[in-house]
Amino acid sequence: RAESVLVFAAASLKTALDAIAPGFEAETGHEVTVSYAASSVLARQIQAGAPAELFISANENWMDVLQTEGLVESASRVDLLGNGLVLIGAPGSDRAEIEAGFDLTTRLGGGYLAMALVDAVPAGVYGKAALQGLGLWNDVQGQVAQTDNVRAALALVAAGAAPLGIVYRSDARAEDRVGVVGTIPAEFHPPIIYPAALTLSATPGAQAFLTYLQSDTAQAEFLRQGFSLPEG
Amino acid sequence: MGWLGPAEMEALRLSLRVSFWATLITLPLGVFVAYALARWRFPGRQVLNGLVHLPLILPPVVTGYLLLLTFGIQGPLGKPLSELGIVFAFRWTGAALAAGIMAFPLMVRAIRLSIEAVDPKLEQAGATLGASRLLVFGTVTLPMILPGVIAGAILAFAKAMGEFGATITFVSNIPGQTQTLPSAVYAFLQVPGGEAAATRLVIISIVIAMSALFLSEYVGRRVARRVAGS
Amino acid sequence: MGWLGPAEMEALRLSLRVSFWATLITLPLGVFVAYALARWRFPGRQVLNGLVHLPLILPPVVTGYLLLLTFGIQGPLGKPLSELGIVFAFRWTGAALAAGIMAFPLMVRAIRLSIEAVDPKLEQAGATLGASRLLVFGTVTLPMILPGVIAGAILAFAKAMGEFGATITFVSNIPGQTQTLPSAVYAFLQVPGGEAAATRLVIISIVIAMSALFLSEYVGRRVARRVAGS
Amino acid sequence: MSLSVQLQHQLPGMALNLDFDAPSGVTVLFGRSGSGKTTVVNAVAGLLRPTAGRVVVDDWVLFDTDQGIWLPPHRRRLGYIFQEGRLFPHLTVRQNLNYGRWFAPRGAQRESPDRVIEMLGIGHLLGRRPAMLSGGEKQRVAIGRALLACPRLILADEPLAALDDARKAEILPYFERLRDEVSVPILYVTHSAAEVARLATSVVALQDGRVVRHGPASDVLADPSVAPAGVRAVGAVLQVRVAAHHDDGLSELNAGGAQLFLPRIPHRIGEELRIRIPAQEVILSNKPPEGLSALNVLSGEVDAIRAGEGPGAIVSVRTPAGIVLARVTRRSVAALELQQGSTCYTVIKTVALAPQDVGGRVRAP
Amino acid sequence: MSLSVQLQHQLPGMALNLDFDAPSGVTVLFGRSGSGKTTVVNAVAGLLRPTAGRVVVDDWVLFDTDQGIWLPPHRRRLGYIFQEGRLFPHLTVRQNLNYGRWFAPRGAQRESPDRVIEMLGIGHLLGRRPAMLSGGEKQRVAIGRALLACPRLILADEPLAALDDARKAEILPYFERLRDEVSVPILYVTHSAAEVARLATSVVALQDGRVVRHGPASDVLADPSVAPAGVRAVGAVLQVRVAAHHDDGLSELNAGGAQLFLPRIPHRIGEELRIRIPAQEVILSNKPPEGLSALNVLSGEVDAIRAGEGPGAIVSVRTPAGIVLARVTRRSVAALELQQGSTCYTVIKTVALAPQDVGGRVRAP
Ligand SMILES: Nc1ncnc2c1ncn2[C@@H]1O[C@H](COP(=O)(O)OP(=O)(O)OP(=O)(O)O)[C@@H](O)[C@H]1O
Ligand SMILES: Nc1ncnc2c1ncn2[C@@H]1O[C@H](COP(=O)(O)OP(=O)(O)OP(=O)(O)O)[C@@H](O)[C@H]1O
Ligand SMILES: [Mg+2]
Ligand SMILES: [Mg+2]
Repeated sequence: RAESVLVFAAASLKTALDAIAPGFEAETGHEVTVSYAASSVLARQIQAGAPAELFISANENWMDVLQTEGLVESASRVDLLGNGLVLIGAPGSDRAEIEAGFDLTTRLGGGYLAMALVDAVPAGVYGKAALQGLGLWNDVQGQVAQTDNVRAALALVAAGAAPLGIVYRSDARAEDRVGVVGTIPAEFHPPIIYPAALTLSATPGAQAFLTYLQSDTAQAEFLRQGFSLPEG
Repeated sequence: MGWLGPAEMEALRLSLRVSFWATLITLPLGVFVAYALARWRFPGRQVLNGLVHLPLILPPVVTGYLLLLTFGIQGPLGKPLSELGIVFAFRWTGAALAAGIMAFPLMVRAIRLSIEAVDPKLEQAGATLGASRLLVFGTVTLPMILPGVIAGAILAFAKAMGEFGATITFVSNIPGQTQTLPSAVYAFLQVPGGEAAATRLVIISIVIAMSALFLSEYVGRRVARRVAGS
Repeated sequence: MGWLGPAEMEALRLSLRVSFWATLITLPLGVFVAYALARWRFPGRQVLNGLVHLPLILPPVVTGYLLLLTFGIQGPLGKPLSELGIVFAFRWTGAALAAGIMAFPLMVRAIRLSIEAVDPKLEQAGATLGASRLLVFGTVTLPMILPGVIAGAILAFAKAMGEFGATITFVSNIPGQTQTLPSAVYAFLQVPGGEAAATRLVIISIVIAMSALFLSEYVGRRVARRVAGS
Repeated sequence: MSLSVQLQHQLPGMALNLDFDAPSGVTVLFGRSGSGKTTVVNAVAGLLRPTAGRVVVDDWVLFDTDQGIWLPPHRRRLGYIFQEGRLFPHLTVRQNLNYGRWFAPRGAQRESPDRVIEMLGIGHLLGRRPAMLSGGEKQRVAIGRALLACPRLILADEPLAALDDARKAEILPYFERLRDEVSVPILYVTHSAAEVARLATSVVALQDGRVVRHGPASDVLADPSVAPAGVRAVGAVLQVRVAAHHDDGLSELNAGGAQLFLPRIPHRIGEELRIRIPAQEVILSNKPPEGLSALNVLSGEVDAIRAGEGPGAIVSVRTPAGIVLARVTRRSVAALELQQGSTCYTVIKTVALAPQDVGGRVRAP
Repeated sequence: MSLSVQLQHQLPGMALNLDFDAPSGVTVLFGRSGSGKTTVVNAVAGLLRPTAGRVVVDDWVLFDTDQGIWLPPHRRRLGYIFQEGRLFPHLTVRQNLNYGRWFAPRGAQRESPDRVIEMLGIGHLLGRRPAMLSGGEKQRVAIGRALLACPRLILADEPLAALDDARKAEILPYFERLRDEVSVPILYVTHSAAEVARLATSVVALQDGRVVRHGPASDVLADPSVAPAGVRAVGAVLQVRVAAHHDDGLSELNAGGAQLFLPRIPHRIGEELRIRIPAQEVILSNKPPEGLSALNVLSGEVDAIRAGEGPGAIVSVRTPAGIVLARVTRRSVAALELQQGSTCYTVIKTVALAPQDVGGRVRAP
């Protein structure tokens, strides 16, 4: 029986999910509708009784909250995707190895480091953790320009307003007005995980879609978009 | 509009519907509140005034969040209303509610200024000729403030077309249900390579809002000219 | 305000400063543009009108992005201006610019409606008594539209206090430089359990904006009463 | 119908405290600028709510603080002609005229709009809006709007001040007709002695918010100390009957048996009229005058001589037609040796009896 | 100073096309409601820009389409008294009065505010705003505001229509003084014959936007066919000199050797005046009258008899004092056997020569 499936997904997944959903629809006859917004917004809406059947969050915090409140099926929760952080700069920047003692301050040259909100938005939280891990945070924290989402941080670098920025690998890939300076080693920040779970009102169609997202076809698309697959 | 995908057409249609109804439904209320604020003295007048302005002052996200808490399925207003068959949560009606509330202060301010500019002596003249308060309003005040009402309505419509923060927070971003043009723009801006599509949608917004604006200028001017008699 | 952390105090101070200057600087321009739109016929009038309304129609993010492209360090206006020592990027001045631009349509609309309500016959009377256009404006038009100017300014101030999307996109969120109250609120709302802190900040916003509102009502009413002579 | 007004109100700079009962007909409110005329009219209209008082039209209580009655303006069935016009700028002249009719009760006695429009000479303006009218045109439309509202009470605040004499002469008979035929009570503010003389049933003279003189028009007009427009407006009012219309353009009146000639008037033979004879137009003679161009000579006996402050005196002469007043100099009084009881002749120019001083009959107040 | 106006303009419903040169002094614009008076005044003020025309005050070109000159209103140095007041509602009476003075050039001849305020009787209103004034008070403030602007040209659009006669009598001399002493040209719209007679140097009669009659006041006033307020306003204007002031309150004038008495006037002995003698106040006699209360009798010879359409005729009598006009009935003309060249006596009541008809000297136009 064809069903209509309502998915709440973090906005950064739009390109990937928009590419994957038609395949699923063709295969199963179900219809997938995705509402893209910030994870915090979506989580609150689920708390308020939104008719979402599948929630894909850009961080674990909000999924944890929903799980604690019993709003998602714990059993269905999976770590769907992973991502990495990169340091970006102007196109054609010299690539560099990012490690402890990296001379970020010099490279900034008095300019600002563009990041998402370091205490609130996942990309910013991970980035801050990484900089702390690298021992660079104290030096640069006065020079961090925080944006409400990671794409805005990318835009700051793309527009030349900020010389450097820390964004997801998946974001950096498609913007040709920026160049990747280096990848931030994953060991310096907590794992970047996009957890997914079914809500209490999930239909079999939603279950099927969640399964489909873990299929090879889907995962190939995620990889093409710059996401990674979580270990294990 | 061959260069708009079906989802985008959908968003455009929805935005127009949402803004249209948001404006239409709030307009009578806006006129009423503006009149009350302009002409009546009653206890709680300042509170009403503050309340009307609240959506302007609050970050839209907060407004949206408050709407979610109040008019959500479990909300203190949302629950009884849904039992009456009036559901806002995650429906286009909710988007219209959010847009209407966000646009309300602009509408009320514009209309109120117009009302304050009407000489009460003309209203008195209407009363001496036998028109009750309500009839005076309908035959004297309202026709005279029409330019202001139109200005207020168009301002509200434009604001509703551009409203995003409260809407997405309240009713999410569900294509075909609650995905308005600005929400679609937002979604495009969140992913690599979405700028082109976003730009397209923004241009459409601009064209529509500007058309509404020019229309309102034209109508407002005709009305004003009639009154001024030049 | 012992229950506000130092960072929050900072955000509050900054928001006040940003909104104050945004309002103050745009006010004369707003009056001028409103006057031009209300009283002059010139080619490009409709274009100007459209331009003024643009920030209302565009999603704030888009406005912020356009500001970034224009007034950013590398921007076509930002670059020459920065050579003159006027820098907007990542400064509170940029936040003020963004807030001012976002609030501009509201201000202009309010003032314009007031100007349109002034009987040109009174301005003519001023002219026959020897006052040049500018003096007539200063001695007749401006005093008579004062309630509208005040309304417009307060509307703009309130809007500036609540502005977030364009500001954070343009000048991002640098504590002490560009972290306004709404940015702080937004940040709190992103994390689970941040509601309490957000509520505190929202209440402060409301208190401030309401005070401004009441003050404007009071002043506007006094001015209006003087004119109406009741 | 009668009008009874009793008001107390405090304005910045002036306390209003007055009380008058006016008989049916036209009550003229008269007084200097700022004496409170418009304020009284506004209170009667319900646009101003006085601290205390009572306004009754016939038996219909519009306002009474004691009984706690206060009818809102729209239930008072008024035709208020405002001092400043107050036309609706967004309506055409036609719509302005019809405005009151829209709200009049079905059964109300209706004026014919065509007749009013014709009288006011505004037929060519019907499609215009007020901003495109001249000052006098606006005022005429305002008069028409009030008259067409089927009012039970007319308030007219200097309705004719902005109009030229010819237009006034066209509109005045209309107010007379309202007074006499339709018997709508009219509260009428004017500074014009001719209007007072012609329309007023009674006159209420105001000063600083108080009534300083109040009485039937003929009494007030005969009293130089309060006559509305000063001593030049003093005059006698005679009751006459139209006797004949002559071929040479004169009409003949019968005034208590005596003949009076005046330029042709439109009234029918046998109709009763009242006619004002301004005191300053009357010459006295102590012999029967001869060879004078004046056609009207009434002989009589001096009833009283009132000398004013200035050089003049008002001589009342009891003639068969009634008391005629003459304003002459004290020097003449001496020269003619006039004193109470002397016989004398009042000489009245034919042309001095102008149509504007002739009005339809007014029932005795 | 002279005023020359030439205008062409199309209004909806009316084409304005007129041309008049007025000598120095007061030019009265006269015509029925809607005839274009305010439009002409607005064009002179620069508030209306006519299609074509020329307005020159003395040698000062305010407007000339041929030369491409158009001074904006604020550079015309006007004192415009609007038909509808147009006070600034946000300013107090005092500020309204001072408004024009703020912008007057330093060197401009300044009226004393105290004197103007005193004359207008608005001293107690200075702190109020216009909304708290009565209709007449507003109009007086408007007059004061215009007069205090140190104008080089005064435009007065029915300035006194809203005022009572006593107040008019206080303000009129002021306009006379402006005309005679300060010699500010004045364009004055009025419907009042008394004002025309008293103030006008020349009269321009408008009808449907065109000049139908234009000439010195005395000519226009003597012509019953165009006299401003109709036939009742016809009158002669005599040049006289104050001869004496008598104890009984009369003043004696010398009019070309003949004596004229009238109630005391304030002018000094020896002063030259002009005095209007309304035709309808004059009685004719074919023998020297005796025993009449009228003190003024001028003998003369009939110069012309103009019979109008109605029952009346205007008889001009050449007396030592000048031409005197009398309005009598045709029946009287026949009865007295008057014809050109007959000797006759003009009888003028003393009290008919009212102060409002006496004005300061006007230089011959
Ligand atoms: N703004 C306008 N637009 C069109 N027509 C107008 C306008 N103002 C006046 N008119 C018309 O032009 C004519 C002349 O008007 P104007 O005001 O000059 O008359 P007026 O002689 O001053 O009359 P009044 O004595 O009644 O004031 C009138 O017929 C009037 O209806
Ligand atoms: N709204 C008001 N507030 C305060 N005082 C007022 C107000 N309106 C009028 N007055 C004052 O009250 C007095 C009476 O005013 P009112 O208008 O009744 O006079 P009026 O007799 O109609 O005079 P006019 O002949 O000049 O129209 C005046 O002294 C005036 O200044
Ligand atoms: Mg009045
Ligand atoms: Mg006029």
